[in-house]
Amino acid sequence: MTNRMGAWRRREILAGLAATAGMLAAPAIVRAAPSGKPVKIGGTLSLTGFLAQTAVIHKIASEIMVEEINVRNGFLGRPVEFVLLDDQSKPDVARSLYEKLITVDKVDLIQGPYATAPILAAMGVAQRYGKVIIQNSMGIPKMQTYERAFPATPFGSEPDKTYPNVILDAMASLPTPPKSMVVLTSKFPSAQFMALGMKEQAEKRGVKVLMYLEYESGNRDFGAIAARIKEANPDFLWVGSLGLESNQVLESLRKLDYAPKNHFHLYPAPGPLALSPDGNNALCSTFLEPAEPFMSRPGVARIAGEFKEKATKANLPYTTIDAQAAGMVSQWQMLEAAVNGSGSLDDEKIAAWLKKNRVTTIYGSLRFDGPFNHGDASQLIKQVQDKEWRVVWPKEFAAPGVALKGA
Amino acid sequence: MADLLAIEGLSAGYGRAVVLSDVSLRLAEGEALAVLGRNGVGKTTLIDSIVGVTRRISGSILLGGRDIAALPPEQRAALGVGWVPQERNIFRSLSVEENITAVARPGPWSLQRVFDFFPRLKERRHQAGSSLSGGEQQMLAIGRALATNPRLLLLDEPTEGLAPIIVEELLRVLTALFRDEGLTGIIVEQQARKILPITHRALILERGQVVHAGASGELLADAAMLERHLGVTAG
Amino acid sequence: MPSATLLGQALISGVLAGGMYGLLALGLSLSWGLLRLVNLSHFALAFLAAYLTYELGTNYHVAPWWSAMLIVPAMFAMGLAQHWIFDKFKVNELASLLITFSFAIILEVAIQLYWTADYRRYETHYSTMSFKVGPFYIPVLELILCLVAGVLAWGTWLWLRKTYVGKALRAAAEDADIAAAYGVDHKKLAYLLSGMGAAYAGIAGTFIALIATLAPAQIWTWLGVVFAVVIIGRLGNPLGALFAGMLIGASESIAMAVLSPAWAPVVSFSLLIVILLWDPEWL
Amino acid sequence: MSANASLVRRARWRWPEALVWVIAFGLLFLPPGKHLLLNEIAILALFALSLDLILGYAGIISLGHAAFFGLGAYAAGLMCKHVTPDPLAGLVVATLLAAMMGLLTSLLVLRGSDLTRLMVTLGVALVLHEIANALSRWTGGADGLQGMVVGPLLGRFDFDLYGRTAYAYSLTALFILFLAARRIVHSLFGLSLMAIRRNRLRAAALGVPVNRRLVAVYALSAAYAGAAGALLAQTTAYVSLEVLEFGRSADVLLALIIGGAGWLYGGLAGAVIFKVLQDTLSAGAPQFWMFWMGLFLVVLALVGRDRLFRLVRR
Repeated sequence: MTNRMGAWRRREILAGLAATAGMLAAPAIVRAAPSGKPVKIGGTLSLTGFLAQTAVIHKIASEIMVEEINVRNGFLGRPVEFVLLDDQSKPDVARSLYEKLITVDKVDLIQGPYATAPILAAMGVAQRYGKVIIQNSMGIPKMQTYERAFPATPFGSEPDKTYPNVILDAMASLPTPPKSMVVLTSKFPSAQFMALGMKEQAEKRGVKVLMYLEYESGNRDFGAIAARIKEANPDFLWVGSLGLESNQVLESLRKLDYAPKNHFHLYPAPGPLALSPDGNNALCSTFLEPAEPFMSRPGVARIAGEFKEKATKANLPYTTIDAQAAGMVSQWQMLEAAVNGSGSLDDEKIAAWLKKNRVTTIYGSLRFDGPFNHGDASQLIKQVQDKEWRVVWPKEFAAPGVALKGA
Repeated sequence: MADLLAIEGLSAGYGRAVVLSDVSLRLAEGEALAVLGRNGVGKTTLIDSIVGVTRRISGSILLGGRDIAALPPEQRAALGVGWVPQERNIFRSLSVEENITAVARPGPWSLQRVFDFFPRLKERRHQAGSSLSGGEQQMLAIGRALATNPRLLLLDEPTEGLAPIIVEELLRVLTALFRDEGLTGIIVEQQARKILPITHRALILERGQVVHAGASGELLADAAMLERHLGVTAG
Repeated sequence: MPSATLLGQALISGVLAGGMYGLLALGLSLSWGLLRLVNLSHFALAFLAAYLTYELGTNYHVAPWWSAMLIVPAMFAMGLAQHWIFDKFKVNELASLLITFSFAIILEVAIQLYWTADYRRYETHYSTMSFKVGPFYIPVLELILCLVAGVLAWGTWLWLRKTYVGKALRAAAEDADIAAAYGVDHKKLAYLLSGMGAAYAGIAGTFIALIATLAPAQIWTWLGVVFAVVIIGRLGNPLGALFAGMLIGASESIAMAVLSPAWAPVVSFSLLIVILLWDPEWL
Repeated sequence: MSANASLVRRARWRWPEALVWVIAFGLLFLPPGKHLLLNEIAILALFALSLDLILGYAGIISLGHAAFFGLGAYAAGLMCKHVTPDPLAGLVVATLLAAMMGLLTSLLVLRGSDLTRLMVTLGVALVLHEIANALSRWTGGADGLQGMVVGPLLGRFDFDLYGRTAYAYSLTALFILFLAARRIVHSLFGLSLMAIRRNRLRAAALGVPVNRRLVAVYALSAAYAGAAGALLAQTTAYVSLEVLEFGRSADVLLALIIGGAGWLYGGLAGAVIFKVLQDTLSAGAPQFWMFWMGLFLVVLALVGRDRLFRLVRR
């Protein structure tokens, strides 16, 4: 009963968006605007329910990308129309909506939803109908067993082995490298998966794991957990958190007059953590931030600007583009490249093209020919410094003058 | 003296059923009236109609000259109708004292006076209503009704289901109330011979209608009448 | 085995967290126990109050205690309005579930419409303040919450015990027809109680704004545990609600400290089922 | 004898009833496109029918009927994955398991007052939800049960992409179970349930074994809910924790209330109205359609209050 009781879905169609965007952009375009019957692309996001705050971000990213694609050449010269439905943060609803999109709305292509569970549900449907599905937030690559499913985020095929080592490398670079750690994680599968990997890699590299704790997602009170952490007093606290859980943990710790020495958070809500008084020096996983060197990548500065504008208009409290929003951007960039590259709306051809070619997305150049269609891992670490997220590791991704800060 | 209660042509019932038809009666201030009759003749319905928990079909009920027939029960209570229901209906989750004070209104019957009148209740003032014996519950029901300081006290089969020794005690209480205190009231009873000595006048109902009305003393002496309407044998 | 300090600290934080359960349960328990209306929109009202506190605090720099002066009476009025509907349409227990559920949905949509689905956090410098007693830390805000909840619960309990209105309400809750025949005007009292319940939701909302980060879907997070608290504390018993809240808070916290934190969600309902098995007439 | 005569009279088929089923089966021949929705309606109808058996005929309100639905769904899913892909075998096993669970929990549920029941049903569903979450090795936890490949129906009809087979399967199951339910409520057993619902003490005084009857109907209702869950799992080849969530219990209660409890067709009518409303409202009022749904429910509850009254006056 941690989330909503109603089980009704809201549907939202962004029809007409394409046409409007085309008209506004028309004078600037020398090339003919896309014309003909629109290409319909269906997808769901969690517009309501406990993941709703993520959907707001993804929806804005999608709107930006659909506009951009239509200003360019659309898909094969035809305008793109995004049919977006609300899965209410429920995989079951996502599953039936994808069936509806494919069989009733007869969309040409689909886009993946957000979060592992809805993705898995949608992937099952995609598999039954042979559709290509691109997703940006499934943290357990080995579950992506469908040959036409592609990741839009560079997790790599074994992030539970590779990413903990990135983190441990960063920790080892500190003047006083941590010797002990506490792993605290939500039982949410993708967080738990990474937490187990973290524990294993840390033990392998001789960092003592003092405590490994799991809590249920939707946990209301972190007081007792905070007391256990404080008592263990680790050099490094690793939290496999989602959403607000990290804020809650840190606040509970502060009430015990305790600040963790070094602390890492897996999938927190970026805004609240950065702005929280407890967030200083918090570490977090990322793939991209709106700073150098990323802003020099083609299109990133423009997209980040548009995102800020739209997010402000939508009355969002945190308007900076982040890795999450970028995931959706990457999803659209991949689909655009694959459709126009293969010159086809046929799922088989699109899938074959993606397996053979690299795509330059907001995350850089991605490939999809490794295990589970994953390519190279490029998970980074960012840190809250002066209420803002800055990429601090690996060093080559850090903006000039920014460095990892330790306890 | 003016009549405190005047009922004219009252017909009433529950839901679709009509139980009382065209009943009229008058009750002067300070008078006690016994309502007698076999089971199911409408005695309780008469009481309930005055209280206001039946469906009235026609007729008027005047209390102190004011027609209360259309008022909801709580307003009738405020105007002075006090009720001791057949099932007693003690508030089980309230203590003895709370049962009384929850409904008390200012007047001569203060909590203290009720306790003086029923010393047993005083002893048990802090116990829950649910813990009382049948006799104690009846005392509490009466005490609770008195605490509302009614102008008219309605008692619905007060002796029903009580042990003989308790009945005797109860009758002493009723005698004190209606003979010594001069309360105005209506007592519905099965045991005619027990109640007639206490009341001034009596009324016999049969199939929802009044078949006899007269002085209690005369009725008590009229063995044939008692036998005919109530099946009470001499003795 | 965890140390005594850890156990004590867990107990303290659990009891204090339970204060919030108790505070939320208070209004719910009153209307369920004394009016036989199950008010699912209680949580939505609390969140509305929390969002209003956030809005006033963040955009107009009104301190929460001043906002409460405005919001709590407004909530009282909302309670009256809600009860007008219940009264007008003679809503019973089952229908009240359905109607208040719908109210809650409507309020949730309204909140999402105005404040978006994104997280809202009312940052104050005192939200994480605490002081030290021996080896234990006591968070100030939660302590104040518990004191407020305690005063409200105790005051309401006294009010129900000692005043004419309170006793009349209890009598009417047990048997409305009989109480009416003794002159208890149940309708007016019901309005008063509904207003009070909503006002309590408003007070809880003020604290939610200070303690929690707000998102519309979180309206439902408290539902299960607070329902359990209401039942364990016995319907219509304000002190029971508070104690049950603290009991569950403490049990959850101890379970998290001694066993695994993942056990916490089952604690409340396991406790409830055990109590009902032990005494099926508990209600 | 007169009781029997009235039973026979009430159990007689009338033509509108037959028409309902002819139309329902006739929809099978609709061009593809609506069968997925129809399948969902049939499953919700069966689920609501199951709730009607206890609410409408025995007066037990449940806030946790999803417990049995979810159990059936997981049982069918695990059967398919680990034992046999045959859907009928899965359906039977899921139904039986849910019935057993019903028997077991009836001991808990039948104690105490109506309010206690409300909470106990809610609690049982919640505890089951936590168990399913904890056993993530088998259930897939929050990610849902993956990798179900359901075999063809009766060994020959494959589940097609547009849901026609699924609808035929669910509708047939609904029809057969409906006939059984109809038979049961119009039997002396059903009559004794009605007597219990009206006045438990009087029924007991008349010699009706009240508790045994309630246990029996509770288990029956659980079995029906389990069957509905199994149908959902099999026709969608997917099970997630949502099958056990409170939202599902609330939905089915809403559907039944919309249709009216205590006449068997209420669940069916409610399921149709609920799903169609959900489908059209969400398409017609994109941004905040839930607001309209809430408003509709308020109006329904207020205007249709007599129907609600009937349920609670026991």
